[in-house]
Amino acid sequence: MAEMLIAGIVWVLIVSGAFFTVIGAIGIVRFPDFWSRLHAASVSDSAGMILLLAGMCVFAGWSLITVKLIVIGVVLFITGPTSTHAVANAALVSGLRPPEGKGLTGTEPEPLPDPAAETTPI
Amino acid sequence: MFVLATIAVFAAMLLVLYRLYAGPTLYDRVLAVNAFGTHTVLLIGIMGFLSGRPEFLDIALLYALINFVGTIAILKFFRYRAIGDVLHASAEDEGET
Amino acid sequence: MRTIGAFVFLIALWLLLSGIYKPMIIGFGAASVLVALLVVRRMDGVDEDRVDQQLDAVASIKYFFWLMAEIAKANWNVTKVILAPRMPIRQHLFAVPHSQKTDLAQVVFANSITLTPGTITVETESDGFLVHAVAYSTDDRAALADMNRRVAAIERGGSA
Amino acid sequence: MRHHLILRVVTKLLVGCIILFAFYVQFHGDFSPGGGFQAGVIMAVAFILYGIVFGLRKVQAVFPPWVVHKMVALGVLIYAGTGVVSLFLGYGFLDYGAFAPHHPSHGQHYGILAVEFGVGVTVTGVMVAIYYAFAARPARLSDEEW
Repeated sequence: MAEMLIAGIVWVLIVSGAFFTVIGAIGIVRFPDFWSRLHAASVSDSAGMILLLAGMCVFAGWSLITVKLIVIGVVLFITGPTSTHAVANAALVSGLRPPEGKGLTGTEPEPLPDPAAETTPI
Repeated sequence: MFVLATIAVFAAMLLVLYRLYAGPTLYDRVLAVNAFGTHTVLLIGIMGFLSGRPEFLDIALLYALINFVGTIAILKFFRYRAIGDVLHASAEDEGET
Repeated sequence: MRTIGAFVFLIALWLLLSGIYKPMIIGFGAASVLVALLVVRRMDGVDEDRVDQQLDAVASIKYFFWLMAEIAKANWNVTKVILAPRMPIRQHLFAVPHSQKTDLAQVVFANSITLTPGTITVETESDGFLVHAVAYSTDDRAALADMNRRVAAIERGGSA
Repeated sequence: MRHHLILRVVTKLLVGCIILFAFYVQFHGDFSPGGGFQAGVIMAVAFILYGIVFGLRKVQAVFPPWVVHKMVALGVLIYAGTGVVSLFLGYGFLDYGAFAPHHPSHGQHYGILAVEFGVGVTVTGVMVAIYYAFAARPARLSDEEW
């Protein structure tokens, strides 16, 4: 009975994690501009990663493998948002600005000392 | 179940690769590389379970670290065209405090 | 005190990672932890930029679970945006004030904003963060102010 | 320096853990995938991350170039020294049986540990030296260029 329950939990966690991972990737392809793509990447970074690792943890049971999975989770939990922030920050500094939604004006940051580079496709 | 997850992560990686190929700006590409790295970490973990050799997790952890450092290095290089000290950059940083 | 805390943390990390409890390996572990601490101390001396751990443990754990719930909700919202045929995007870049005192708590707040899909910290300044939202509504400001209060509460000596 | 607040704090938190992870890979080379080469690369990654975020001058104050250059040679010395010691004990070059005559497998173990340690030291030194060499290249940044 308990085994069935654990198997069910693992199944739900892994499948939903896989679902969110794919959703994030679809968002990365589908969204129209860079700034919205950042948010799509953040979906698979947070939900997909947490759910998949949690599923693997429950599957492995109490062992050192679980500990390693948790360590990987913590590392991704810290570095994931940090690198997202770094990409966004670099894009902002290089002069890329998000298109504002209808009726909104962005709080334009004061012009940075850097010569705002053209975002030429590389 | 793990097979399903493997297929899903593979599909996600292919989609991200499309963005890496098409992404109009440099930052789209860096974003795609970073997402690809996260997916690789997950894939290594899942494959470890699938093949019954969970000691691959060490490699997954290593890959997560390298992915982070690589992203930061690429960003810094394309910002300053150098990975060391840049004179006007450090002056700017210390001026802000 | 801080060094002792770091030592205990690192040696626990070693024991958990290693899984081999022979005296020789544990000895190597202790030596490695000492070397790692030495290097980190040198780094602290060079950049004079210490990260002081001033977070309340119990409050942090409570905050973590609250954050998980927030991430789940935000994920669902962004998933709806991604899957909607017309993609109701309403992007906005706005400033969010923060009231944490220490650097570490500010980073926790900034990374929490980034972790919840839908909002990303773009720039950190001394008086506030610049946050980008993909589907902006006026609720976002209230939600972030709430998060700001909760992060300020996990600082040691904060109100909670 | 408010601009890179998140990067600086996260780097500070991670560097110690990365160094410990490098040692873990170093000393568990014969139980799980890993060994001297990988450990050296991870160790170098810790310093490279620090150098990227805080600047070359600060990482060179932590880990001076002369130490790096000595480490490159020291690793090779440890490696070759292991072989020469076994030679002096009356065995072949790098014949690990020399270190525990009654337990050849234990001798193997000790010998491999020593050799791997030498490899790790050299790889750390070489990787960090390569990073220093690249990072010390002056940035010729002209406004027209990008």
